[in-house]
Amino acid sequence: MREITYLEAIKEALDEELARDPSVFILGEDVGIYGGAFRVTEGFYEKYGEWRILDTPLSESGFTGAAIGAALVGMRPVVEMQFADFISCAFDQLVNVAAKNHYRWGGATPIVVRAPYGGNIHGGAFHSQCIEGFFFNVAGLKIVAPSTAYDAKGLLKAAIRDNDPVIYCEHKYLYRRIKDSIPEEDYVVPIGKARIALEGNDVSIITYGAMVHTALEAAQALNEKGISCEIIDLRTILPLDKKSIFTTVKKTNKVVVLHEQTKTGGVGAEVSSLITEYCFDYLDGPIIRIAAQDTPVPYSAQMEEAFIPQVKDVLSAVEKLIRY
Amino acid sequence: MREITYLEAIKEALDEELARDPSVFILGEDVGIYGGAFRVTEGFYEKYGEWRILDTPLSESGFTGAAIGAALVGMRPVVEMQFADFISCAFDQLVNVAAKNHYRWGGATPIVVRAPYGGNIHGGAFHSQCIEGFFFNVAGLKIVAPSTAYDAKGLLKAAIRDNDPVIYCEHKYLYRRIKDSIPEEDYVVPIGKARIALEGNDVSIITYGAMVHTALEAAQALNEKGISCEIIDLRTILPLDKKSIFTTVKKTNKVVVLHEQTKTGGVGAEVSSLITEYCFDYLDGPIIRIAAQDTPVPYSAQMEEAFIPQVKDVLSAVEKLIRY
Amino acid sequence: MDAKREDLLQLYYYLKLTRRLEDRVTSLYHQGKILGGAWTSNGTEAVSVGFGYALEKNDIAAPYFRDMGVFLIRGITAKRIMAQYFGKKTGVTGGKEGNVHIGDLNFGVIGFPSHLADNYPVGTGAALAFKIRGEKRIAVACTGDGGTSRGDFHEGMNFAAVRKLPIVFICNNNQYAYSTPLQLQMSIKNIAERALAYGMSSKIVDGNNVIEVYMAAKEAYEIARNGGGPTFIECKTMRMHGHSEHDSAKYVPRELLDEWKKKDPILNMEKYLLENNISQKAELESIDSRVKKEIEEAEAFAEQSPYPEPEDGMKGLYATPIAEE
Amino acid sequence: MDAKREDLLQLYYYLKLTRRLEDRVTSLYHQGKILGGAWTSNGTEAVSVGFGYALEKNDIAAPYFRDMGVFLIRGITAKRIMAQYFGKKTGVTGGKEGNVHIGDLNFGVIGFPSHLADNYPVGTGAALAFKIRGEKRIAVACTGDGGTSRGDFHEGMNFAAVRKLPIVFICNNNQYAYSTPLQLQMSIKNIAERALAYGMSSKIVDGNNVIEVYMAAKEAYEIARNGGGPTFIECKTMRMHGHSEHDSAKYVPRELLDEWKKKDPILNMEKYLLENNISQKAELESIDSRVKKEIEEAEAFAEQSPYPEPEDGMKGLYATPIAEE
Ligand SMILES: Cc1ncc(C[n+]2csc(CCOP(=O)(O)OP(=O)(O)O)c2C)c(N)n1
Ligand SMILES: Cc1ncc(C[n+]2csc(CCOP(=O)(O)OP(=O)(O)O)c2C)c(N)n1
Ligand SMILES: [Mg+2]
Ligand SMILES: [Mg+2]
Repeated sequence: MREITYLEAIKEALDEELARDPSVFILGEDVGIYGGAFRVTEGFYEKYGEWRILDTPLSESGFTGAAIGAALVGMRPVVEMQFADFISCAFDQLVNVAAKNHYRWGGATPIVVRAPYGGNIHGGAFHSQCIEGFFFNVAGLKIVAPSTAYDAKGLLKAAIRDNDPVIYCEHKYLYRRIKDSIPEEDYVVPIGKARIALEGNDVSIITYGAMVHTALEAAQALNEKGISCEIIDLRTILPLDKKSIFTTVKKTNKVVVLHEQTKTGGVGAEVSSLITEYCFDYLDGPIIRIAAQDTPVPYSAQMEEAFIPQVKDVLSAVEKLIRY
Repeated sequence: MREITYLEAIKEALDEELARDPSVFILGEDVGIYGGAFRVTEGFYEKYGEWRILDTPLSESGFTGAAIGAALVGMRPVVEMQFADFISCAFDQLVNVAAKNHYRWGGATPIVVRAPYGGNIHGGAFHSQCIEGFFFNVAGLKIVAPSTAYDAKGLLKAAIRDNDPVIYCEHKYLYRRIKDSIPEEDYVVPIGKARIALEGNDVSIITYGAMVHTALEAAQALNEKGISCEIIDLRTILPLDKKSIFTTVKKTNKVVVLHEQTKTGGVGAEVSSLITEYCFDYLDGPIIRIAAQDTPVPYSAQMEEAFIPQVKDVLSAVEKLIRY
Repeated sequence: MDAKREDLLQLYYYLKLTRRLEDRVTSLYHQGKILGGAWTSNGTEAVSVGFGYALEKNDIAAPYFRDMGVFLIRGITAKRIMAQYFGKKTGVTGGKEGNVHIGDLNFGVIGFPSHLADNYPVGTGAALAFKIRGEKRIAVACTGDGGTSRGDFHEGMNFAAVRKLPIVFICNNNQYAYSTPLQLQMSIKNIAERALAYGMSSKIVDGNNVIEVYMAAKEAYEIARNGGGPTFIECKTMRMHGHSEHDSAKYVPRELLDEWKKKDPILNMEKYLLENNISQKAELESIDSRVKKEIEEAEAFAEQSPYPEPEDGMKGLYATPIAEE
Repeated sequence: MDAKREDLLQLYYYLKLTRRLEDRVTSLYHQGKILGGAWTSNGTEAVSVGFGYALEKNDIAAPYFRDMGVFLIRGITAKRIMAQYFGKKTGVTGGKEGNVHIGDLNFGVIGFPSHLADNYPVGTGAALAFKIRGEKRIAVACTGDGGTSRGDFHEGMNFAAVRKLPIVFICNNNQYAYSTPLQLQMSIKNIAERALAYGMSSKIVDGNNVIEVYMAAKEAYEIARNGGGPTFIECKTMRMHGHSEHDSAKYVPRELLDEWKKKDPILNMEKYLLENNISQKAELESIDSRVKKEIEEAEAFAEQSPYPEPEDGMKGLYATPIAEE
């Protein structure tokens, strides 16, 4: 076991998969000589060469399409978006080509698209977006979003070995801020399975990504007040792990859904409506969603803080439910 | 008052706005000499000339971007997507430029994007999609989806006069299948306001687009069994008319949400979760969502029928709620 | 390089097969027997037959929707294609997709996504894979004149050129994108000029001359296969039907059609074979009989095939389904 | 056509203003006073100053992020820009946006969206509006060498060319897209060759010579204004700082920087003005003092300005808010 950061976990997963499987390769802007805008692929170019770590022209649709074509003939490309925000330029290839190939005509498309996403870094509207909403209604894609270094590594390995297109949402804010003890041996975290980040009895907080840490902080404060929260870290957003969601609801009967993505049409809406549809009789109160406000991500620190869900928002939602 | 089809209503709205306001113009593939793939703009080229009815090169991002630029300097462009499915190619311009201009730096962007959408026409995965899910999590856009000829005209006029980017979802299946009596005078249907398509007491069916007609058919059958349905036609999907939604829920206490869009991450999830969050105490049963299955749209008639919600699905959901 | 007699007869066979298949589809469409719409390559068959026939077995095609010749040549049978048009379970995609939305990697054919030029980057990616693995395979991608205005055309071409990938790009320049004539699509005289933006070699060929298309493709494939990088081939031809079979194409000047009719690729080829004593009328007729029979059998097969079950549409979303505990 | 003395001095002033503003931003960034990142146009100022100064009052600019000269020339003050960098309420966008993400239609500047080349179609649309309305205005759009590989570059250029719209496209070819050198971006020698794909005129200019950029832009604007259609202008220059101020740019060969350092656009201009007796040292120094003072005042203004209120971020989503009953 070694302590490594979230970013190092991503790097290790890539490095080990590149070493293990010659069909794995990386492409994107500045991933080669430079080692990536966030230095995730640093040293890979020297180790694996220019044909496995490919600097591309500035053309997200082009290199995502190329990844799709390579995947169709047996490769396992990992595409790096420099920032998740630029995935919008590859939207058509992901949604209409990658997502539909297998269903339409049987073409398995094992690509991974790494999307460094999320706010809290004063990046403004184009360097802070949560992009899962772009793809959440698109059947055929898988979307994962690890919140820990352990999961970051295990989910990335699972994504690379998976035969479907996977959008891997890596939260920039967590890159160097969190660490985990990681086993020496190879492991994967299965796609489609949530985890219990904290066991508890009174209220369930269902969340993912950086907000898991916000939830944990809130839970600790609440614990001191004698309120016991169960935190579900979804890990996979598409498809959702309904079983884990329903299990916690049946246990606590009170639910807060928390995410950094904007509220309207967010993942939280799906989680909430699944619960209402299938666990209605278990609910002892409304399902409260806490999410970013429905605007682009504002730049100034003051506005961004108001935009992104904070611990205090979780506290007041849970307390409201407890009083319910 | 005259009886006109849904398609004619769209055409009339465009024609009248083109005549009324010289800043209105149309651009897209084959909209000029040919009159559009669905003949919506037939005759306009002759009437308004090649600079107000512009045939473009095959380049959705390019001409949507051009519409945005024209809008920023005072025009009111109406973009025609040949099929809604191709809007994926203009995703970046819509989501990152049009939607964010006003918030980011105050640039009002009055564009309308006409998106002929929806299935039931044996068009397969690329000519049948419901595209509202692509944009539903994007703050800054407005999305409307008329279900009647009256609303088709009134909402399109409102969209053209609106100062924000509006995605106008026109359902291809309805084009020539439904008619309405339309007033002679100019009118608009306000964006952001749902309507009650049918008053009733026992169960609310909240829906929009072609599914309004499915709901009406189901309601008639249910009426014969003594079950009274209230049907809410959302008309505007983004932003949702929460007031109308909450009003009907407080009246009937039982809710079915129905749409043609695929289920996971659909508009129905948002509607359902809004209700659970804000009207929990008024609910006498689970909120049942009826939606297309989570796959691309299949081609064969047998599969497509199973894919798209049918009257029988509504009947069984309502009956389940009545028994609840 | 000269084409062998055997190859020439095969080219003739595939031209005929493509024409008769699509002509039959057209009739069936007007009889209401085809599910959805019908798009054909009528008048431009020499393009897909030419570049399709020049492929080696292990090469990969990323076609567009007027490439029926490629599907057939690669080994996707007329039966399966006809069943696809009927929306039958025995169709290429089991009824999940329709008409020309065909793909089957068992025959080296990447599926056609409607979004034009999307297959330019996708084909480029296949070529990239070959390059990474050091395989002597090439990819070919095709789109229409209209498709060359799309961003994906640009991004695919550029990437392939920068990396000198083993791919050949074909453009079926049939003068129109739906109703839109070339001069409303671009202000260049030859689409081949687009290749200049990428420092890519290009070639203009008579798209109604199957031998010319075939030879040009073959040559470009060999260059690509041997590390010489991509070529762009513009095939000048003319769409002789409407955009689809419900389009009467009134916007196309009659004289233009009359003029191009004289240059029909099948008549062209027939004349060539006969005048050069490569074949005789009887032989060509026997090929045609074979083709006719094949199409009749395909139709019968399609007619008799079962429709898919409604539940079939719920299967196959993922290649790796989520494991249930 | 010759530039007037007054114009030359203004060009010099704006070069200096741009350089000093961005240099100060760089220092403040390293002091941790700037919110977020800092990108500058260091070494390439002649591009945005040149094409920005050539605009007429009613023209429209659709810039990219190394176009500080354009913002300043159009009348967006150093004060507002500095406050923007600080994330203050008095910034160009009231704190909603940061640094170079600037737009203000009161000054004919369309906002810069990060997504490179998105402003090529957007600028094209502004030009289309002028054409439709018969106005004698033009648009200018700019992007980097990197941006020319994007689909939106292609689609914007092509549409403008087909419709002969009154727009000029500028490319700031500073040799790198972040760390990616030209040869990994394209296989052409001059980016101007991209224009061939659209039948568009193009010009290559020394991007470190502000007069050359200015004259070329002015000429192209007049052609566009008079119905002659678009021009593409490649400005060859060199990015002298890292991609952003946190990038040490180790990937750029030192010799390359040394070589380009000698061609600094400001020194260039200074030399030109002095050697041709257009100005004297004293005059230039007084311009520089003015610039220094302006920047100092801008910084003080930014420092003293209030931060936005948290609630400000909830406002302004829509231009037409939904009416409440
Ligand atoms: C991105 C995209 N936009 C619109 C369409 C609708 N569409 C189908 S075919 C066609 C015209 C295609 O023209 P061209 O590329 O010249 O091919 P051709 O049909 O002439 O063979 C259009 C606009 C599409 N398929 N893809
Ligand atoms: C579509 C898109 N992808 C990625 C980025 C991230 N990015 C910002 S600047 C840059 C390099 C830009 O190079 P170039 O166009 O040459 O402009 P320069 O920075 O050299 O002025 C990249 C990749 C972006 N802004 N937009
Ligand atoms: Mg064509
Ligand atoms: Mg550059």
